[in-house]
Amino acid sequence: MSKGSDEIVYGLKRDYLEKISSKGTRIDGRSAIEYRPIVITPNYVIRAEGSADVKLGKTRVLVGVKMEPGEPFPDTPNQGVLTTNAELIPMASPTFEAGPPNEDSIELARVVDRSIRESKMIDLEKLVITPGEKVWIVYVDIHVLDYDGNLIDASQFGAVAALLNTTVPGSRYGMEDFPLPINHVPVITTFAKIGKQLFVDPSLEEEEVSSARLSIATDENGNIVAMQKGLSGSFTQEEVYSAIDKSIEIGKDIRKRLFGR
Amino acid sequence: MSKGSDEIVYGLKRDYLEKISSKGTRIDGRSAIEYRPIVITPNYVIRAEGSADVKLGKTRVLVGVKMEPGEPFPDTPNQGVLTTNAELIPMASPTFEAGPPNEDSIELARVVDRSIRESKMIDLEKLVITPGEKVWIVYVDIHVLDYDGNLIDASQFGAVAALLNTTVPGSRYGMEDFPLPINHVPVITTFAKIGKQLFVDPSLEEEEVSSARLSIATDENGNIVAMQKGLSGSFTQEEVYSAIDKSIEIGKDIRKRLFGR
Amino acid sequence: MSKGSDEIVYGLKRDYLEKISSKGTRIDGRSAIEYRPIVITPNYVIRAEGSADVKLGKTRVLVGVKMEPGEPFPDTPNQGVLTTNAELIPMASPTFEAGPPNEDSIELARVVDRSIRESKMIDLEKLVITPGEKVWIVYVDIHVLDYDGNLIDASQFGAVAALLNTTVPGSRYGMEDFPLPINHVPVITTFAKIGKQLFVDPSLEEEEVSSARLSIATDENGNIVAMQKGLSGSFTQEEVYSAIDKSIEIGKDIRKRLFGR
Amino acid sequence: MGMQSDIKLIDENGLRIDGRKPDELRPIKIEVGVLNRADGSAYIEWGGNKILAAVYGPREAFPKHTQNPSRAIVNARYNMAAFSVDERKRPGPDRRAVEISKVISEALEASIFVEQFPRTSIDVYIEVLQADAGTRIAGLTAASVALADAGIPMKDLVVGCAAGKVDGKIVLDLNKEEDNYGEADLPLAIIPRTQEIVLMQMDGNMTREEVREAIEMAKKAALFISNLQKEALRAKYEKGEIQKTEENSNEGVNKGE
Amino acid sequence: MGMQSDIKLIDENGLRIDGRKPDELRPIKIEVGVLNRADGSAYIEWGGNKILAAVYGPREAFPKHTQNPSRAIVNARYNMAAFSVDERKRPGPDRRAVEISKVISEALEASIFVEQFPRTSIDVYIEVLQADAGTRIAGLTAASVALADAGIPMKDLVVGCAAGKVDGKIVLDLNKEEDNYGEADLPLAIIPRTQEIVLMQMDGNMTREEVREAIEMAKKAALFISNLQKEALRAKYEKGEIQKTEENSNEGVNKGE
Amino acid sequence: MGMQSDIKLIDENGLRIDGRKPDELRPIKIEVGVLNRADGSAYIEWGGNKILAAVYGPREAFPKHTQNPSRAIVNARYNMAAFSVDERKRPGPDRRAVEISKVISEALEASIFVEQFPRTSIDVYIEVLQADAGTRIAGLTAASVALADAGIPMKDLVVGCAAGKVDGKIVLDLNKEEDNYGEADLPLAIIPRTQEIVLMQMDGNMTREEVREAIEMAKKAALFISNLQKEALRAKYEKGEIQKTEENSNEGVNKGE
Repeated sequence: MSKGSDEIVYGLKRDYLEKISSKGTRIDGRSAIEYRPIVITPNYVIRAEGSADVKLGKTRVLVGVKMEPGEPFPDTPNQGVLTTNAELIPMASPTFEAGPPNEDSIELARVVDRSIRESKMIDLEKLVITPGEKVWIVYVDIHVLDYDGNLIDASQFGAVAALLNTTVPGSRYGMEDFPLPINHVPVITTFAKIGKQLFVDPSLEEEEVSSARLSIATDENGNIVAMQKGLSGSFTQEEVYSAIDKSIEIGKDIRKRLFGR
Repeated sequence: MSKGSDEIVYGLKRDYLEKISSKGTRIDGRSAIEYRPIVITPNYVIRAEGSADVKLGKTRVLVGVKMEPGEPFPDTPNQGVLTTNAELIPMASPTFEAGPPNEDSIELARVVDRSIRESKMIDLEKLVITPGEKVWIVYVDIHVLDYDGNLIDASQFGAVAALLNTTVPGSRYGMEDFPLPINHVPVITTFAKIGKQLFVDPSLEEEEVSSARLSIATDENGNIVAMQKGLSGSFTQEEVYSAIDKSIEIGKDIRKRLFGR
Repeated sequence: MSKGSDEIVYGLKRDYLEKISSKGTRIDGRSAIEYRPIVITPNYVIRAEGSADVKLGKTRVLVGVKMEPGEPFPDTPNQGVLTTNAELIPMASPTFEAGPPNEDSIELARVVDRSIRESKMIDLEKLVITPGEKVWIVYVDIHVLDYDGNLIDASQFGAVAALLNTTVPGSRYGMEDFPLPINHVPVITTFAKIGKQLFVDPSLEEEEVSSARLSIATDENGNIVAMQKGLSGSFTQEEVYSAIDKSIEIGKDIRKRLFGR
Repeated sequence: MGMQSDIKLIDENGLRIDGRKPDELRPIKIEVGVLNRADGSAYIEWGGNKILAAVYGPREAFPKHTQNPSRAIVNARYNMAAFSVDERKRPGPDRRAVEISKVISEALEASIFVEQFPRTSIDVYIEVLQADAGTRIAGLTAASVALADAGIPMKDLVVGCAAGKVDGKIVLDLNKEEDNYGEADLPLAIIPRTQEIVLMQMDGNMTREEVREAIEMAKKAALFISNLQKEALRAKYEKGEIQKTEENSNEGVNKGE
Repeated sequence: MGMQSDIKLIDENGLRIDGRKPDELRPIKIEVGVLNRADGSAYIEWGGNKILAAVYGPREAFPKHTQNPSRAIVNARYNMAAFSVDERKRPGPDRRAVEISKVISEALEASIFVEQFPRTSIDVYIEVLQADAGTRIAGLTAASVALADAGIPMKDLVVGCAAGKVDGKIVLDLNKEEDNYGEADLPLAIIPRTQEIVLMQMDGNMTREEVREAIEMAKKAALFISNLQKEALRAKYEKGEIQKTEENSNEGVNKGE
Repeated sequence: MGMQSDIKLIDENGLRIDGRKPDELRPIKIEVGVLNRADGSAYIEWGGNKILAAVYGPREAFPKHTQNPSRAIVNARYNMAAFSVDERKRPGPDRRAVEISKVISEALEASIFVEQFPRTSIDVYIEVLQADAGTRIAGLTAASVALADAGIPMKDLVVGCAAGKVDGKIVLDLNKEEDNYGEADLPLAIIPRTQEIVLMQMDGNMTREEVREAIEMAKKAALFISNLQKEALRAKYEKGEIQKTEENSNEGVNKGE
């Protein structure tokens, strides 16, 4: 979104960042595969069935999980329903506008959703109340509070942390409470391409000069469960393979460090 | 909404109105607590279950009540449902635009709604058809036809007059017709602040130069059931107390004069 | 929609077309009551219950019919439901915009719908599954692909062709498949007025200079089942009578030629 | 058109369900200048219809890209109040209202000298407060009067009427039952001076002879209603002159300057 | 207000359901400058409420036709996160949120020197992350601090509190149960320096004496909360000075240029 | 991905449910210049998919604030006709369509010399008339041809193919059953000249070796399809030359001037 900024300053910044990145250096001193500090506060919102406040550097995302009984999809009568939504509220950035989800927030929600869905993180079959009629709907709401880059990873970590802390509120509906049944723990790692280099966890100023983005979700078996390439630049095959290998390693580390799994 | 008008003319007008108002004088010769002529025609729309055409000076509002069976709210299974809507249609003013309700029409509807709801005007418990399943929905629709100031009072008077004349159309659904059960008769009185003076029932040109607005709904016991301060000006505590006292008196008079109660 | 085009070129074009039309001549050499070549490909979309691809000169419209069980209207509990929708997608013309239906697409859909509904083309009473509860909904979707004038006739021919080829997909819901029951075959003929002359099947450049439009739907008995005058010009009574007479003749020819009826 | 019923809409004496003869109009009353804020306005009662029309403009068209450099655009907006019909109508335009707004806009534009007001819009608001059958024509007829009240230059006042087919007979100005259970409805509007047709729609089923008969009947009635329009305008200006005089004399007294 | 229940909201000792005395506030905590992108921000915990406020501006108002040539426009947007309440709230503004946004905008504008910034907008975003009762006043109180943090010139920091009636008694700062089952609620906001009232709403049922008592009680509490606002701003600037120094010294080390 | 079923998707001979070998494409047919109004257009049949693509532009971007002073913006709009799928799709973009439109826009932009057309938009419309699996890649492949037909300068024609995992095996170009009941899908698009990847998504579950195998397989197929694109363009220009001559000779005969 360089449009609004001064084109000349932007050009100088890009030149500078491309120059240092060609040596593998980042403006904040991190290594190419180093995340900014991550601080997760689970159960931040006690009214939610599960929640997590995520600070990833200066990016901040709050994810809440609500659960309500509802109808299953006709083609999966014996499964609960997962629905993921992201709000890029104007509080978080001067470039975000109020209004219904746009392509950015929809992509964000769908990429996070796929990592959860395709890894089969939640055991949806244990969320049936009356087969074919009534199941638990799992609402994952991503509320972006402060945007300093890499919303995908921050949101996905938040969603995972919130789901891991979610209690199904059965008692509210005359049943019993129970912890949300979890099978797997997916982790997304996002790479930005600046010049010819790939860097994980891009900050906003890195995003602004990057040509392409690659997000890879892995599970605890080191399998790939979702990928999403973004922006109008391109990747070579080798870059993709290298990013995949790194994402498996980084995923393991993040999974252990943040989620103890 | 002075923006569109000529700033200089507006300034002169404001100076003039503030000058005369400092002496307690109004441009149309009314006293500070005097309403413009009020003409209410009940049952204006025979297709509605109740209706009233209200002329308040040159302001004109038509309020219609429709009633349909529907579901109660989960937390009030043994009560009918009241829902109030206001349309500031572009017919009524060059500044009104077609489209979904905006903040002005929403505030108008909600203030009128609160006066009815909080005074417990309608005996909602008598509007149950099948407890927990089916109740009467009372739709109060405010249709503003000509805007010359003080829409809140004109709309509220219209809503009250329409509800007092409403017949629940039971026969249309195989039950019996009966008059809408009424417990109380709330009346709203709105004050505008010009300079340091408060005037009831502001006309449009008074509204245009007023800094703040205060609407007070009272019931026949002289109790306060709703208040709403509007605009970006302020009131002193004494002004508020004085307005409350006046609203109780004026409310009594209006209630008797318009509704015979 | 001449607004966007060069006003002078437009004026010259109109003068030229009005001049030749005063002699009954058309820019593409057709007679006043001659359609452009019509090519209909039925069952173009096999996923639809019925469909037809219509080429009318350079205009192209694809119509698909989908059928799903649903609720009848309360006032016609023993009839299926017909619902017609038109999408003027931006692919078809530089003047079409993405978004919800506008007045042009709504008029198009409603005129086509009326020709089908008022001619009683579909035997809606044979589309009841459970009386008062469940009936077949017939969705006619008009997808305009290339706009070179006379969308009404192209769309109506497409709708008729698609419905004539529609199979009710009973087997998908545990019933039996059967052909959509057809009683009548309505045909719309549209006239454009240029200067003082009427021409059938106007091309886009004819539409651009025409002052008024008249669409007449007739059935196989030579009766009139729907009419719609369009644009801000006018017709004399004699012009209308003449158009009606021609539409009956042309309707017969089209009905035979395109639908074999 | 054409919901089935056993209702007999025309009796043995050839009279209709509301007692009218086949070519008889419902009562019509027109008032001019009934609103204060609008540049022009009119109110019509036509049978059970109660309809207001208001005109704003010519005023600068907004947003800018809608402006036409060579003429005014005419935007009519037909709207039904939520309580105007038996079953509450959700506020906001439905598909029917959008289509009616379009054909009314076009019919009004046919009579307005739009070339005199480039880049402007002439906005016409029609509010159906109580609906019987025939609201589009009644609204259009009132709108045309409101345009005159607003001083918009026109060739003539557009005016309309509907005719249709009920129990096999061509009748004028269908009421609600006739509209619901009849066999055809044909709303028509003309420019009286030239008798040109500027609005015509039809749905139902009629032979070509019946259509001709219906058009003739509706046109004849429209010409009659045209006189009601003009009388209403005359009445307004006569009353207006008197009122203006009164207001002037009041001004000194009440405004207390 | 006034859902029926058998819950006793005030006990025999005059204490409320959460143990507070009638004129006792819930715990309040305010932090300043909690967000990075916004021009100013504040966070408030008030009882069970967790609310963020952020300010952008003054910046050019967009779209252009919203600009006021003589002053800034103040747009507050009150929004509840989907998960902030017991039953999930569908994202996007409902009618309640629209009304609250309006009264907050007006209250904030009362204190801002809007004439200094013609053609601009001052955009205030209030996000309710967890809702207890009293979110509008808590949000407004935080928003005012965020405006100060953004350096917007104001007469004073707008501040508010609610009072109401519960079990027949006037009490301060209703909690969720009191809001649901009590008899009246009166949210109030003032400009402390002049004690002028800039926001006031009320629903329920009170005598005029009770209304006066409630206004007095809420005003007194607002003046107390005003000090919390100012302390929070002071703490930020003191901490800010320290942090800035640290950051400067870090810069050379980390950026590795 | 991954609805459960007992369907055997690969038989004992290693053949797929539609008889294809693991690395075999479905039949593909591309036509160029199939629409009259668009600046460029193409039609693709790919298995059971029937998809049209049209291009308008470069044209002045509207509304103005979307203009980029240094380059064209590329807006692809992927849309499914209501009748293109088994269960009728409500008209208008759903969330899936919005995401697909975004990744297609980005992939096309990667190849377009956008700097040559500042302040403009290049609008690409993809209409799925009949949907089998793989519509996004088929639509993108057609869109790229339509861009060429519109004369938009590009590095090369973007082209794509999907590969995935079915019954434990990596296979090319999943059909509908394989997409519904298979284990992974990986749509991929490249710029053939440089073999750079401009679109890649994946969902399901694959080891890193399987992902590599899928990418290799999809890339290889894309290079093959790239030739079909170019042949189609060639055919158009050859046919175009002939038709143009014919049209010219017809003109004198039919237009009767």
